[in-house]
Amino acid sequence: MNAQKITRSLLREAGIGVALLLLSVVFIFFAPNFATFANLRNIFTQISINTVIAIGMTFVILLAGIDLSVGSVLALCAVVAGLIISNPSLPVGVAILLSILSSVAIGMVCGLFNGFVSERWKIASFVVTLGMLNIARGLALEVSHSRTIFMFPKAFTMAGDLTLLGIPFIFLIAVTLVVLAHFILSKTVFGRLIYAIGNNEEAVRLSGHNPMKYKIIAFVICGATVGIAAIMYMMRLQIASPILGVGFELSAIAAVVIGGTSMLGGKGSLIGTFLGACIIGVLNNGLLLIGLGDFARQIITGFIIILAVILDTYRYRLSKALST
Amino acid sequence: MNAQKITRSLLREAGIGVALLLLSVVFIFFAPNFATFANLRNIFTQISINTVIAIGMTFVILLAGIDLSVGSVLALCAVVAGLIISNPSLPVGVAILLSILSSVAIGMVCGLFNGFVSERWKIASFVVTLGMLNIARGLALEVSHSRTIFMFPKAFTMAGDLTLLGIPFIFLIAVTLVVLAHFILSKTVFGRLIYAIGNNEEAVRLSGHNPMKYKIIAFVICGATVGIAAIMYMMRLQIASPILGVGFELSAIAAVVIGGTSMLGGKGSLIGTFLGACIIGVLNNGLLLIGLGDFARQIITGFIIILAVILDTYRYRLSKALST
Amino acid sequence: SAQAKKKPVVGLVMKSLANEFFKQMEEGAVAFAKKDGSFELIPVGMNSESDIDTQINAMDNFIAKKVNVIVVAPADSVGMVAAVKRAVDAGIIVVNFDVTLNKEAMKNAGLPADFLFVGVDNAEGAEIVGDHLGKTIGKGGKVFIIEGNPGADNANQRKEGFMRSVKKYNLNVLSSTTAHWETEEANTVVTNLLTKYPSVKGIMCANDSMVLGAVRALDAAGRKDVQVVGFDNILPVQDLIKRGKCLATIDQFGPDLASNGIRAGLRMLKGEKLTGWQKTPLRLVTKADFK
Amino acid sequence: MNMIEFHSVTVQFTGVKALSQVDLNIEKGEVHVLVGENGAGKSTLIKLLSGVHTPTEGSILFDGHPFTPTTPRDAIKAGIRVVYQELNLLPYLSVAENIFFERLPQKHGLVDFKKLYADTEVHLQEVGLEVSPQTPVEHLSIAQMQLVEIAKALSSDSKLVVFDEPTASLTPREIDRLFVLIKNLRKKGVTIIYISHRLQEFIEIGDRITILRNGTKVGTWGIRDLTTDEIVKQMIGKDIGSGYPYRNDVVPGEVVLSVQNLAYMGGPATGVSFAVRRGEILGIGGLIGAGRTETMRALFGADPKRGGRVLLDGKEITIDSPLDAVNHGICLLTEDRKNQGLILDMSCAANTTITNLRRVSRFGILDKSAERKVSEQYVRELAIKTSSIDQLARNLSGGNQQKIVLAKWLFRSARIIILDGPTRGIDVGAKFEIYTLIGELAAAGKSVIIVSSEMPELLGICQRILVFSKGTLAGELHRSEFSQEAVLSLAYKAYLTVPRQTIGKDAPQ
Ligand SMILES: Nc1ncnc2c1ncn2[C@@H]1O[C@H](COP(=O)(O)OP(=O)(O)OP(=O)(O)O)[C@@H](O)[C@H]1O
Ligand SMILES: Nc1ncnc2c1ncn2[C@@H]1O[C@H](COP(=O)(O)OP(=O)(O)OP(=O)(O)O)[C@@H](O)[C@H]1O
Ligand SMILES: [Mg+2]
Ligand SMILES: [Mg+2]
Repeated sequence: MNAQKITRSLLREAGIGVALLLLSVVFIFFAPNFATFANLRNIFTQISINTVIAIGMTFVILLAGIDLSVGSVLALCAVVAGLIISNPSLPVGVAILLSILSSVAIGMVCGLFNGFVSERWKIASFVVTLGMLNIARGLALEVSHSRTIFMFPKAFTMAGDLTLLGIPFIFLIAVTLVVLAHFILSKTVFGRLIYAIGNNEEAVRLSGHNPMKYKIIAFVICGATVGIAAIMYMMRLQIASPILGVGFELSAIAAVVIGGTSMLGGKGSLIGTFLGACIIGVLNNGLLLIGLGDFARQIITGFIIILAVILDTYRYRLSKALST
Repeated sequence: MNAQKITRSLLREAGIGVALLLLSVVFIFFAPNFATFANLRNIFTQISINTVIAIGMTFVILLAGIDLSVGSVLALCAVVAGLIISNPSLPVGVAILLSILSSVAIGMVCGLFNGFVSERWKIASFVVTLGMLNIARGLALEVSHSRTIFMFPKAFTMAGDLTLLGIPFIFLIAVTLVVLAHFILSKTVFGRLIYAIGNNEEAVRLSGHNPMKYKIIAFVICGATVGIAAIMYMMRLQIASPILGVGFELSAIAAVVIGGTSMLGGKGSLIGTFLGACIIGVLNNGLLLIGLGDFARQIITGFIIILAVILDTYRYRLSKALST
Repeated sequence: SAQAKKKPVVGLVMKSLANEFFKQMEEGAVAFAKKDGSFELIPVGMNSESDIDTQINAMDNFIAKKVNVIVVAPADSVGMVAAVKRAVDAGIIVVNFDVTLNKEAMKNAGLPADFLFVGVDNAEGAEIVGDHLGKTIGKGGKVFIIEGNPGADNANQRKEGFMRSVKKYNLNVLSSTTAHWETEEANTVVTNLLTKYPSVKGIMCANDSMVLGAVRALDAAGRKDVQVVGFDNILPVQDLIKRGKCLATIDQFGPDLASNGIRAGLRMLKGEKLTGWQKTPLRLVTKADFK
Repeated sequence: MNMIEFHSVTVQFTGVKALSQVDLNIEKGEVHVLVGENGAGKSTLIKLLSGVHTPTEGSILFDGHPFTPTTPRDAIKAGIRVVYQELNLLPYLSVAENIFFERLPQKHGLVDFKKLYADTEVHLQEVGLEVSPQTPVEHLSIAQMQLVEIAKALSSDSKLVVFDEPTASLTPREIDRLFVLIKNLRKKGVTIIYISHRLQEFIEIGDRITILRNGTKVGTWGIRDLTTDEIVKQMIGKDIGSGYPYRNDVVPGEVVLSVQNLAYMGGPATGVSFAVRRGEILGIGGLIGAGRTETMRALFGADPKRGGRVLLDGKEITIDSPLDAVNHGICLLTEDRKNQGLILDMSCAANTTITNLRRVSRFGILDKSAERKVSEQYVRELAIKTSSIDQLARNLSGGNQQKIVLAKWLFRSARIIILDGPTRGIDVGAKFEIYTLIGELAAAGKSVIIVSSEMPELLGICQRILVFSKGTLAGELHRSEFSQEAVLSLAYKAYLTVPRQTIGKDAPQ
């Protein structure tokens, strides 16, 4: 009974996992060095940042919203954090702590702005976050004078290369956040309300809750994950540049949607989002290892994204076929 | 009675028009040369292409879909049309006709793919068109060997500089298409069904219609407008480049959404879309003329987009204030 | 003020100011305008490097504004030609800098073949730094080329320059892949390529932003035996060169580039006739420069 | 002692005065019945209590204190629970979460799912809904959803519970159970406002009755101070004949549609077989979840079939989509008007003509004046109460929305008309009109199939009744054999032969 339930719920959420599996199998055969430990570690590192942003994006999309500003806000967070951390007049420990806090705080403030404005005036979050996309990018360029910031303390950059049992530290952060957020969404009252509002906001309102509050919080959460992602980025690349993050919103939304979350809200899961991010990462990695030309790679990427999601629609049949 | 009705319906659709008006007034005072005839002509030219793409996008968004591939498809259409039109072995007339036809046809085929795949397997159009974004871009680069194509016949490029009573030819095309599409959406059975499906697809299906058909057609229409926009682009810039159109999807969607069309479908108008495109065009032009720094310009652009839409929410109060 | 109005107006059409290379260039131009004081400068940047559209709009807006001189760094060597022709027809002096307009397109549009161009030879720069890499890793060395945006002119020219070095030193190009000028993408691409081709000895990046990503990829893989070269000489890369993590880059004296163009424009405004390619200097930057 | 006092309350919408100078006292601990024609203002009155609407004029006292709720939260805090006429559930969430999501049981800050499901079981049993607490609500039928709404309202302690047409889609079994619950609540001193169009029902349960007409109060009486005829007369301002307008003069002709072993997905594989004749009014009875709706939807092509054949005029036809069905002259009025019947944010006119746009267009271009004419005609014929035909369907009262759905199918003028719960939420006067209309359709040679949970209605107007039980056809009754008992015993037939299951699709309802 219970085992059956778990399988069923896994297949419901993890339909896209089948696509991921198939893709991996193909690459194991055709992409040299794909199935090496070192390469696996690379993939882990490469999907970490997108995964973290996609976590926040999942909250927003579950509420039928969208956040286009994540890439720009990431740049703004990184630039400010970079200026703080590379400030030689601060003690290293203080600088690191302060930069992490300020990055998360800036992300949250931007999220608050997005959430508050779109809820207060009932404006499509597409427009508000499009505005924020411009505002945050402009600010990031202004603050940094469009210079790349570098020379971070060793104690900080070390973290970027840190591994635990061979698993990159930043991937561990990402996985921890996935687990935490999955837990919040599936087990807490807050999480259930997120789903409820995404399902039928009017019904929630009639039941005496204030959907506005939760929607704003979702944007703030999204901002916070962006702030964290900015720090991870800085650990990984040891720079902070105002032009980074262009197009990140598309990757993050893609991870969420490929993972099965409906853009109309109320339906979806974080496990799906994580698998979506994995698909994108594995695809980028595997196709490069196969050694295709740039253009062919781009074309094939397009087809595989579509195929993966088509495959997902056949998961019921597939799950039956696999179980017999 | 009737005049009252018209005013009311204009204010309903054209709430964003008030924002456009205010913006223009500000620029007339603060942006040197803004209110010159030459500049007005520039604005017309500059908004034409976005307007045409946004027309097709309006159909798709009214059906709660999205088309992220417009920019890439535009490049693909342009590149193929460019290869045909610059082919010296074809008679000029034939080359021009053939290139226009093929551009529109390619746009429609891409749209058909988007529509068919997303409807046949009930996949989020976000994912399908994200795939197409990659596919079309890759194809465009492949087909053109990533070279910019030029040397178009005089007869063709002339059209780019053509004006009628001082109004640029390509703007006339855009306006004609706006009027035509507005007519289709507001006066025909097809348009009525588009709105109905966007509102409640299930109810329409149960009323004995085939929503799938209409949804696919909407994507094909969107592709056709992209094909037309590609030709307009070639007239204007006298080149066809595989890297053009990056980010066009965002501008087109922005025009639609700023114009008041809901991303959840069923609500909106083409007049709104047109005004949305105008806002974006006037904003870009006016801020440039004021002569602000780039970053400040970007920040202000962000704020004004948000403000314009906030203003729109006050249109009822505004309309009252204006009428007394 | 009335006095300011009499000063000639110079419109500067830049590429993306988000790129620090162009930002420095713009700052150089602004500083020059301030010091010189004889003209009014209106600089305009774009949203991204491939944003031809905004550039054309900016050109048209300058024409509408009837500025005296336009100094332009084209985002597309062909796409900008028509707009330049419009400006020239409107009686505006146009100086082409940084990226040269396409000769064939100019001919086609009716612009003279010896139309003034102020700028460096990108191919030559790439060749210089490529040669330095070739010398360092030796004949037959295995390399990656990390390209700029496919379709972008300077990307094409730099690749062409690299290929000349490749030929000279008989280098073995394992992969030539784009990272769209971006740090993050370069990091991902190089990381993955290292997995595929562990035997690589050198990496040629078409700009310095990508060097940053490539060097981090080598760090993460614990590779100290791979030499990286870049282009643009941005500060963080100078730091990397000092620390021996990057072999060399090319300095195009960015801050002076736009000012050189403006100077040429002002001279033409006074009636001088300038034509052809006014090459601006290039310099190889290596660790030796920081001793 | 009064629980609620309305003092000359007026509610003005754009174009409509929904309530005008209404004074009303609800005593503590009584069951107060509120009746009136469709659009009389009953739901509006209720929504004043829950903070959905605010009075344009007048004031409300709750428990002796001024009461000005601005959000539903204020009302809930004050101890007021409302079962709204239109369902407001969360389709993708489970039954349990729907019932409890305002105050999910928690343990260490987390949702205590164990307790949640256990508590839900109790409430489901109370209302007689036997589905698993974990079932997503989107899988339930309208009637089952209605029960979830009721369970939700009853799951918390409150001072005042309002039922706005809770029984519109329930069968006698659930209704009886609901009445037991209401009586228990009253014993505990809870005040109840009960809105319904079913006379027998509210006479059984109510203490006092208030009649609204056109937004004004006609009066308040003790429930036994008025006869049913008087109530109807006060409600609609005129007498209507008692009983049903059964057309003796219509004799069914040849078989038009015949269905053989039609089985729906998830139902028994053998399916059902039946035939409908020209000019016949065929009733379909059964308990909730008996598979009536599912069978009709399969027939209409709204859902995929599991198997079976459909013959029209003796020739086999394939129906894979509603489009096919409509093209063959078959139409279906769905039971869920809000999600499947109406386009809420479009006008009455657009909703009416959507089934037959060809008739109001030329060369694909809409003829708006023809559309006006059609729409106005139905507004007149069905006495639809709306400020104009341009009014959004969303802004109509529940009963009037139902009339729009009916109008849209009448406009299609199909040969075979399947009506699933056609009079849900429609007032007594209008019901009579609708029965008359159905009689006229039959007389004109159309075949009408009526699925209904309101037994008197089936017994009143049908020539023949098919009774479904657990997805199969339990039996057929001709007019001479009609009786409540006969229908009920057939309805229970399939459930009596197998042991009762507590969870799953086959659970008896
Ligand atoms: N939001 C609104 N905007 C405009 N008119 C409205 C709105 N809500 C209700 N009305 C109108 O107010 C009137 C009263 O509606 P109400 O829903 O209270 O009727 P009701 O008595 O509940 O009828 P029914 O028995 O059909 O449910 C109707 O004419 C309706 O069209
Ligand atoms: N345990 C259950 N889980 C999910 N769905 C159920 C369950 N029991 C019944 N159903 C649903 O009940 C419905 C079958 O009843 P259907 O609506 O066809 O019956 P009906 O006779 O028309 O009754 P109703 O009066 O409810 O409309 C189907 O939608 C079926 O999916
Ligand atoms: Mg009502
Ligand atoms: Mg039913």
